[in-house]
Amino acid sequence: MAEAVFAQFLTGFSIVAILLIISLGLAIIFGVMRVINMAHGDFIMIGAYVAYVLQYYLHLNLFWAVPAAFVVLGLLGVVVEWGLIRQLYGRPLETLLATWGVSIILQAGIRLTFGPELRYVKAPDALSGEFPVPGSNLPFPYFRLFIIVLALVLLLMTYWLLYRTDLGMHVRAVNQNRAMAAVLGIDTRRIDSAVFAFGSGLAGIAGVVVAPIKTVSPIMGFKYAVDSYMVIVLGGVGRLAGTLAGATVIGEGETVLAFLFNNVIGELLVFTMIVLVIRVFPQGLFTIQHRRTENL
Amino acid sequence: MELTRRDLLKGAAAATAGAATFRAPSIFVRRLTQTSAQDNTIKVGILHSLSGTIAIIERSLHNAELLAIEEINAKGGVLGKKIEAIVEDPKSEVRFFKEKAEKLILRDKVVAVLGCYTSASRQSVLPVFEKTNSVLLYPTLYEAQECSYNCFYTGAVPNQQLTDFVPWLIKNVGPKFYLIGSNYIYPKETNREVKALLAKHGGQTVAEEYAPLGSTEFSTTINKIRAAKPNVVFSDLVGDSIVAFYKQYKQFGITAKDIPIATPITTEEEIRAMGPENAIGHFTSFNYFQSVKTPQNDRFVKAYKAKYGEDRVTNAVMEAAYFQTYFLAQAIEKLKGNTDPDALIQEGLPGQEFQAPQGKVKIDEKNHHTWLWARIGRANADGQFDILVTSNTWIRPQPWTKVLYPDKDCDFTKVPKGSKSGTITTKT
Amino acid sequence: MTTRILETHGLVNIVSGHTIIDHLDFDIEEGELRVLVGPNGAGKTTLIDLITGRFPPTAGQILFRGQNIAGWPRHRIYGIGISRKFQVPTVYENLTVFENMAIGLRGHRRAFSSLVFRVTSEHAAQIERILAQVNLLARAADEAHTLSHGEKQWLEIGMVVASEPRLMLLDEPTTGMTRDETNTTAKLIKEIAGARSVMVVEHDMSFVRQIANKITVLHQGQKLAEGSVREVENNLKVAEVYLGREKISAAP
Amino acid sequence: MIGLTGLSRSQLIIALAVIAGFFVFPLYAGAFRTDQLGLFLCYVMFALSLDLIWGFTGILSLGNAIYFGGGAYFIGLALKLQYAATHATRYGEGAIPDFMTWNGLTEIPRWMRPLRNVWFAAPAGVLAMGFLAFVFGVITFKRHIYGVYCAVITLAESLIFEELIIEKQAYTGGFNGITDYDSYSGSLHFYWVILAVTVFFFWLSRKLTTTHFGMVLRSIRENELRSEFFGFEVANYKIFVFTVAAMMSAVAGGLYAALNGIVSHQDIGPILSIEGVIWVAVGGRGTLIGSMVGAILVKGAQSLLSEQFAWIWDLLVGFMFILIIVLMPDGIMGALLRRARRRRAIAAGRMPAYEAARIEETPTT
Repeated sequence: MAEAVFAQFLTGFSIVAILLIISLGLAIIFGVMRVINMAHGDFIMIGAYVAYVLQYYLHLNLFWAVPAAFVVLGLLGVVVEWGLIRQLYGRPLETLLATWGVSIILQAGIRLTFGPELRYVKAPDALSGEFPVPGSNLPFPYFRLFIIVLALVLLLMTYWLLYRTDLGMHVRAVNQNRAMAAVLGIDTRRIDSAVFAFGSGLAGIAGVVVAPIKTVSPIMGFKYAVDSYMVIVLGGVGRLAGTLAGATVIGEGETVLAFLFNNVIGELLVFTMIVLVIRVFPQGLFTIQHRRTENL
Repeated sequence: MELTRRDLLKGAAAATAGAATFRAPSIFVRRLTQTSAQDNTIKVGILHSLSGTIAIIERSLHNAELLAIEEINAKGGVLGKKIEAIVEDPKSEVRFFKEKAEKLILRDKVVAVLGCYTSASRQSVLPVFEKTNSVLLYPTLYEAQECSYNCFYTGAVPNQQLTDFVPWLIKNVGPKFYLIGSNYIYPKETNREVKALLAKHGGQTVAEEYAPLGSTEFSTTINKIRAAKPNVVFSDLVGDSIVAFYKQYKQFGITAKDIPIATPITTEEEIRAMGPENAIGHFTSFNYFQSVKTPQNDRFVKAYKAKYGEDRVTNAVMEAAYFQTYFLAQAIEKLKGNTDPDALIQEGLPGQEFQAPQGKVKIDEKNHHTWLWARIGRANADGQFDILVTSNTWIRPQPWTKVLYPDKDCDFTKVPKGSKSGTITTKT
Repeated sequence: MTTRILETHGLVNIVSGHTIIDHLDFDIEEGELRVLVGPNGAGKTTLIDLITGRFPPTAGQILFRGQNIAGWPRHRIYGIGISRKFQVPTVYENLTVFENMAIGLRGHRRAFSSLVFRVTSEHAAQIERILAQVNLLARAADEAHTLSHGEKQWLEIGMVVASEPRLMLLDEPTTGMTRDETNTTAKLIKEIAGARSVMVVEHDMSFVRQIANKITVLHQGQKLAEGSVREVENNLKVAEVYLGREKISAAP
Repeated sequence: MIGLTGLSRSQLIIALAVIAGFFVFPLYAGAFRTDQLGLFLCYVMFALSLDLIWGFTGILSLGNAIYFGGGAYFIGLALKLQYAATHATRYGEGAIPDFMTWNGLTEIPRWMRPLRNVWFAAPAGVLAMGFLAFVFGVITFKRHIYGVYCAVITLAESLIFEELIIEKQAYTGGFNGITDYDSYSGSLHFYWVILAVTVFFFWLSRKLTTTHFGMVLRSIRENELRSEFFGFEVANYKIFVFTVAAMMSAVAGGLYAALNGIVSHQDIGPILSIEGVIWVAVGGRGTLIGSMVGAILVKGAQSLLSEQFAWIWDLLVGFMFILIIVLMPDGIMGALLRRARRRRAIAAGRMPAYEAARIEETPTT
């Protein structure tokens, strides 16, 4: 039993890592631009299909798909930002609806191209096995370890970009006070484009890494989208720590509850918990205390 | 003004009279029926989701039915008439299934509908077929315990998949079963029967667990399985969940040598989606596998690949979709082109036989279900099944399996003329 | 002897460890027109926020006619007669000017009473009177987003007037206005002030001189000085605070 | 009559003509299209309720299908219990619904028995949904949860209910839902009942939104904070309108269930809510008429396109939707009404205090 609990704890980490990877892109986009990208899940789906295409047609290892998906989705992000989000500037709810339209189109497009069937994406051979967890004889998949490491790397990279570079400073300036940033000569539109592209690219990477452990199909995105909304809303926006906290609470919560009861009850309780937590902390677990602007 | 209102009331009264008798064909139906009758084709509705969550498997049924229609038409059709397929996409949502079924029946006047995959979709359309007295052919294995006058079930019912499978597993693998399924009626019903069979043959249920439909995270479940140390994991997961479960099972280091997964639902299609290396050694019980050695199957597989691509695989559900199309064509032929639903239901379809890829199959004369073969397969490295056991003969379908309901069956031969109920018999 | 309409005792507001209002004792008398000045970050707007219940104070009392209203919900504070204008003019952009005014009208605040409330001709007359006062009568039918910045300021002042408060808190009513508009606003505020107590937060010293009898200078959440315009302008501490920022008497 | 509706003479004539059109439609359209239109009218009512809370008050709820589906489940269960009591089903057992038999129940649970009477179930369902919305409204709006947080909370609530419905299959039919009961499909009378209720709801919504109350709602949408400092207890307004809208949705759902003959978890989940928001956005939010037009247009287009272009119809729907959002920010009716209103304003020189049909741009949530 103790061993099982320990194993559970470990797998919990991998689920947290998956949640972190799938919600990081959304968190950045929402945090800076206040845009809810309803197509986020479908961006993840496209990322998974990038992996599929590289593997199936070009016989390339999954590792290649990570940068490829980042680039492909980054470009797609630029196109969507330029063609749609920018047209709807200052109308956040329309943006939400328009990206829902993007979601419909992406799903239909992929379905028409590859068919509605499930697709197979394989983990790289180097990561396909499992290793005994030190101190016990429980096996743990290398691939999940890879996901945990990758999640940390992406988190640190994003942190570094946002807090240690000039670009990041500009992004944060835009986030704090868009008008002021514009006055100071920051090209806020370029920043928006860059942020949206970066967030979309991260969604692409998420798609690549979930593909070998989950399923790949045109409709795979919705669940990830819902999960990532929950993460960022629970964690609060504007801080990476919030996203991490949200992912941890949901991931470990779901794992522990599923172990104690079952998967169905686990999911129900986690959703209920989210509703209750947001009730107590309407702005999420972590928020920067902005001086609230006059207009809501 | 006065005139208009009177007209309106008159129209309303007429319409009301029509509406009152709608259960029998109403004026609407009659008016619409008149428009199409002397076509040179036989219209058949194809009602499978082409988009949405269920499309991942349901599209293959659609493909198989279109293939069969193409073959029939290539051989000259039915009594010289071509079969015309009218395709609708119900988008994996029950409300669209019902809407599209109504559309096919009422507007397109199809002779019969080939369609549905999930029980939810079948149950949503059955009342439509019963009310309009139309014919549905349903190709999926399902939890049974159902008999509809207007529906013919060409997929397997539990007794055709489980009765031999469970004792065989107990004998050859071990008695301790861990049951895992998706959270809905089919897995729950199937597991009830599995448990009854386990009890009967000296097996044992160590745990029974359900995952939300569409769930793709099974690490917790796998940890639980490891802790429970069963001999067999009996899975009735469906759809995406199958693929995610097998993949993660392997990734967490459990192989078929340690604890094999046994299932009545995982087909070649899912194995293709998970990669053969994740399925090696796991068991499936089905009526049909792509690897079945019959001349009919060779032809079927070749034709399917030629039409839809070399990398395609065939599976049991689409095989049923394929031969049920032939059942329908043969029934119309038998009735000399009469497409009256009552004739089809009472004379055309019952007893119809066909040399299917899996072997010779037959619609039962009484209960609208289909005599099928039982096989146990073990997945191999090519994503195909090595067939370990084949039943000696075709197996009679029991809508109410004898293990749980020794006295129940249904019989449509005893229906009094004009009545559609009272077909379920309980022998005492 | 005059009575005090508003007093604060030991008022403290701390946000994320920063003390915005620091043990402030402050009062306004019945019928008075008071101007509040101070550099950015002095706590002027925060003081209004605390009085109107936007945030609860960390400590201290806010007495309105002797009753402690600290921590009351916003609608109750409005209910006893305190109404405010925001720093950035805050009107309902997609409602017409007339409709904006109608929202401001006193009474019918509860959901059920607003279901049966109708704007009568008396109300309309009242609205038109106030609109005439704020120079917006001609624009009554236009949507508020078509107004200029200054006109929005007037509209919001008009809405606050329509709500018939005992104490009016006007946060920077002249920003974004031309010199002429500012003068008109000064006249308008003096007109309004006759009947009720008004507190105005303002930077523009020429405007302040036009309207003020008594000025309070806030600095770092504390009262730095209080008195007539002249007294304040000659206060050494005040000059020190403003040194290098903006000279309090350097208005054109 | 004119005084009762608050419509101008020409508007009234148009309205009556539209109603008359809907009234006689089934005489010429056939059973399938009539049933379809009946269902569309249920969606129209759902869209109206969404317009009240989103279009007028600015609350974006992605969980309003809870109340639609909830109403549908009450009626579906009632009709199913009735049907089961009198019909031997194709599943063999009589007296209790098939899904109960499957799940090992041998009799209808005591607490569910009152539902056998549909005249009890219908008001009970509407009141229950009203109560539920009231509770959710209190816990959401009293805490000043707005905008995207509100959207995600309601989304979570919706997912919880969908999951519960699937999980408690002994009482709800689970994933398969409730089917196979006597529906009113094909009944002209019932179609007219639906039409009458739709007209009533439209009238009710107009009453709500053209009074001072409606203007306060719009002020809340425009700037919630400003309204609070004008003494409005914004949360109460939101709770009130949220509850009323939920009850309207519940009625719509009940009629839907009675007409459609199926109730499923998909009627309660978030997809229907999002679809509803789309109808309102396409038609033009905050206009009432727009939400109705939007529902019929989108559903109609979906239905017709999927018949014509089974394979690519959703691609078309997606593109159309984006085009409308980008090119017509006020939605179709919003754009039309805005133009008409401009003309009238210019002609009249002056506008009445309360516009007949309001056009909105940017709710601030």
